Amino acid sequence: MNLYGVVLWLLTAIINSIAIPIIAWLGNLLWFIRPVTDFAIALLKNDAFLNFVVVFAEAFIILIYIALFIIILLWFERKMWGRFQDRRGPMHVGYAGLLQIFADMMKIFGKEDIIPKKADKLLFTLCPIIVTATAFLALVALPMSDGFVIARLDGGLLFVFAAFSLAPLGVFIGGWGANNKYTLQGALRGAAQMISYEVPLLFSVLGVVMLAGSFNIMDIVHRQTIWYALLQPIGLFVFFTAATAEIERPPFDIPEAESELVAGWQTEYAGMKYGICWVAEWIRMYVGAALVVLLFFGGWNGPWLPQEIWFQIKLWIILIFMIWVRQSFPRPRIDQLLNLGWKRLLPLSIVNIVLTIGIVASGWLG
Amino acid sequence: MAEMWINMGPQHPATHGLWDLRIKVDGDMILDADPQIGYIHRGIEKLGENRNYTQFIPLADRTGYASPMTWAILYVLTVEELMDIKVPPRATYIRTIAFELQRMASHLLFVYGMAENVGAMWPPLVYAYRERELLLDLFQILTGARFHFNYPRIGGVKWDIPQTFEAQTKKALDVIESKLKEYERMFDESEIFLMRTKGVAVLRKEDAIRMGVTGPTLRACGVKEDLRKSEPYMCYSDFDFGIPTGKNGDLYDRWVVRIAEIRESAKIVRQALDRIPGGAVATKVPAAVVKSVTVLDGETGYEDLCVIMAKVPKVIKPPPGEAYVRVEDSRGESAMYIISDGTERPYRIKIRSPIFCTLSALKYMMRGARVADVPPIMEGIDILLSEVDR
Amino acid sequence: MDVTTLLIGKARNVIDYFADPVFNWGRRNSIWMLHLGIKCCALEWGPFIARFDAERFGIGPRASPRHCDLMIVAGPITHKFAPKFKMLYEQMPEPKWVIAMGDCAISGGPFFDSYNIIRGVDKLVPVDVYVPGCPPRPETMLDGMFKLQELIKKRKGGYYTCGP
Amino acid sequence: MSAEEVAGEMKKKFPEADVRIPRASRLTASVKKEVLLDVCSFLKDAGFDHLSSIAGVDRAENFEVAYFLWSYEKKILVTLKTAVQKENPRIQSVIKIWEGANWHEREAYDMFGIVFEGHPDLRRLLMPEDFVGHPLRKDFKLPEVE
Repeated sequence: MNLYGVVLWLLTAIINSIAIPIIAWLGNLLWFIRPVTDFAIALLKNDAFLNFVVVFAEAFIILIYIALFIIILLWFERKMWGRFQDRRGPMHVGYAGLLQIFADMMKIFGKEDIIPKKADKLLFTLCPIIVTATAFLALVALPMSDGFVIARLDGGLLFVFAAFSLAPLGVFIGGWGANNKYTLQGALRGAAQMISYEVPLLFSVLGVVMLAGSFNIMDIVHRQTIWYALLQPIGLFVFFTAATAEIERPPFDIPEAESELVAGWQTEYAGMKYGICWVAEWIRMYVGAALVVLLFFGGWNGPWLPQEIWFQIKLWIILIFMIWVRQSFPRPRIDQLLNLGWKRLLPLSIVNIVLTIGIVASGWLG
Repeated sequence: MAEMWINMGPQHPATHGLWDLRIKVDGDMILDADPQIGYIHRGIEKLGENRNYTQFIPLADRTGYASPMTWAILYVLTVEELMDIKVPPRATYIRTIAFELQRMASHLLFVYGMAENVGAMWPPLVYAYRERELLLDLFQILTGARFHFNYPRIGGVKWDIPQTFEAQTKKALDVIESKLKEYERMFDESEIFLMRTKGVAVLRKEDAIRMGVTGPTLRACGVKEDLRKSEPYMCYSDFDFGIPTGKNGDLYDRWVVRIAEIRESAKIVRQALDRIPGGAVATKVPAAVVKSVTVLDGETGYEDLCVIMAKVPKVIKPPPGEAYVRVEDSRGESAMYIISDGTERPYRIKIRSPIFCTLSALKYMMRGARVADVPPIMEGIDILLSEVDR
Repeated sequence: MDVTTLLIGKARNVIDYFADPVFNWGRRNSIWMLHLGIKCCALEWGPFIARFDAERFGIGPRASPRHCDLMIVAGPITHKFAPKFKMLYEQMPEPKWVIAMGDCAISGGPFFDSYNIIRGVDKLVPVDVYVPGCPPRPETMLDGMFKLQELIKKRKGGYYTCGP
Repeated sequence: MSAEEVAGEMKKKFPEADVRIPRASRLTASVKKEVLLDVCSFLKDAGFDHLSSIAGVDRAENFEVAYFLWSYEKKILVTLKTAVQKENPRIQSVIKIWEGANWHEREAYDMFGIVFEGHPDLRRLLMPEDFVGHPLRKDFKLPEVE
């Protein structure tokens, strides 16, 4: 049971009972556009074209969903910060501050766009584009339910990771291109962090992949009769930590560490460029949390409720946990962070792989 | 990566006030540090030479904004030593209470700064401010201002403590002491905080003494030195309190010492509130020449005003001489050196700021540190640029 | 005046008529202030953010001048700092506002006759709102923020001033 | 060792010094600037570890540099004063004895123009580099306020 079926039904209903009759009526009314309408009706009855329309509609829906998601997440996160800090958070813009993020957006749209005189203009402009584009790219292979997925890739997991790990490249060229010492430091830290956390991130997933026997996220979710969080606690821990570092969220927001590097690699970005970077961070947060849900918490599997609702429930629990973590820990130093990555998480993930090989080979799980 | 100089400041999120710490880095390692100060140099010492003795009290408040009360008290203590005035015991007790409350407020500010500079620990940051507000409310009851109180007077204090003050203070102290446990849970049990602070910015005892470091930073190195004990001023000899010291002289010890000092201060305030004697809160300042007090004829209430506003004449002329008085501020030994030439204005006021000396020891603390350590190190000495620049 | 300029002017007026309320609504409800703590008044930001919760109105501190809309000058500007202060102001993207907080920033305050103080920050940068007090209480500061919001509400043609 | 004993030893060693004890545990000494370094190293050896402050004073006929020393063991505060002529004021730096004197001397140089010989890095500390004049001198007048 999922909402995707409903959406699909709605779409076919719209095409069959509204679009086709209207086009046919138009063709009858105006004889000179008759060939065009005939062609359109033929297209709409063609399965291949319909598939294309469906994928396009899906992508559109997911885009809208992500936009809404970020808006609600930002509001929610701010409200939660407020509660953690014994205050109220946004209150006065819209009901309970719900429109706060719109106000921020409007303001950022209207800001002057500064490119520093001595910056490398191309790289400086490219950075927000790369960071945001890769974040959106990861969404392509990220399913929400049996139906809601734009591309059903066999190597979906690898695709997500590939897209996910491109962003620090953007960070690096942006930080270098801004011609500022703080951005350069931030960019170097970003690069170091990327290299050292990519490895444990991928290794920790290998256990899941071995259990499921597939790189396809849909398959992984389908084969989770028991949550992999229970079978792979080490993997979950390593993955969660490494993912937090990968998406540069506090406490691992070392590339943009506010108290020492001003705003890290984002220091020189003004106006819309800063806004885009900002949005990208939250999309990446979505991707990270969604991966945790999909790989370790059974994805959209659950009784009674539609799949999408289950997915959202689990996703928000993970997000709340991430916000909680953000508020609880100070920021480690870069060398300590790298030590943690190479000397703790990497061995742990390797141990996890060995254990999983043992379990799989012994055939306990059938 | 090649070596390069980074300017941390004058505008930088980690600075309290304005200054420019130029650090030479090789990648992430700090090779050299060259602090540039003076960005908020107001010339208080020169201004003091152009104000009369009473007018300088507000300026003394503004010397160090995290602990204005201690600076104002230090100033009046110096002038009193210059003029050899005996202050009534009740006034001394009130001063001591205010002094220690100020120390607590200042150390809570340190908690805030530590949370911010170790890395965006927002909740304790806001909590520290929340608790500091309790103390500011107390000051508001006592003096009428949140800070920059203009409360101590030469020869006493401005007015007596209000009736509700004692009960409210005790309540606030209870709250703060219970919250201190919360802070300790939040910080001391956080593995990352320990990682960030233990063994960082170690200052050896000998270096600290050689560079003139004082206060909690010195005590964290293991030197049991506190002016409240070793040269008791006001009425500190009446109270029973401990001097917390550290062992290693690292960042964590500075944190522990300061948290312990908040507890000790609370202890002192409680004792002082219990034992506070009665009597006047201000004495008549002797041998002063009242030059030009404008009294409007028939203006009612002027006499009352004179009683309330401690009995200080408008113009004070201390005898020629000099005085150097030191107190244990929340940041260390702060001192004032006032030379009088017998006129109504000080001939010279020299302010010894504790952070000024601690800052010059920075290069010993920065040795082997990383860029990310700079904000916690700065906060570890409880930096306050307003005091340094004067 | 030729017809084209006239038409462009008219078109701008029309766009402004619809765009101004929207942009000004956004600007006045999302004021990010520069983290520039100069002196005592900066200490009152803490209660301003913690106890009086400025985030209710979308006001929050940001570290980099490039991200900020508002510079709160919380103390005296010395001759040593003045050039860098101007640079900071220039680094902020348009539209930007300045609040002179406290007596020192307004006129020099208790240090008015000092040899190193610039008497009034309005000698260096344009100031929109003056918040008096030494230091102003956080409530006063909030009031100053509301005054600034009213000021932003009245802003005309704001959309074009920010363009390249 | 009490203040009297320190005073006695100082008198013995530096007969020209004007040593007085204004009150308990306070000691004031005026010395010639030629013997300043000797006096300082003597005091340092006597246990005065802590250089509290260095204050310049613009007296009518000459500059005065006052050193405030504190001993952690003896609990005595020593005020050591020495006079410097106004024309081309130069004095020996005590930075080799108390390293903490560094910034104090830079400040005195900044505020009074007293040159400390042997100071490794004598630059202006508080005022901008291009500032003309020395603010705390008495002949430096505050700007007129309209």
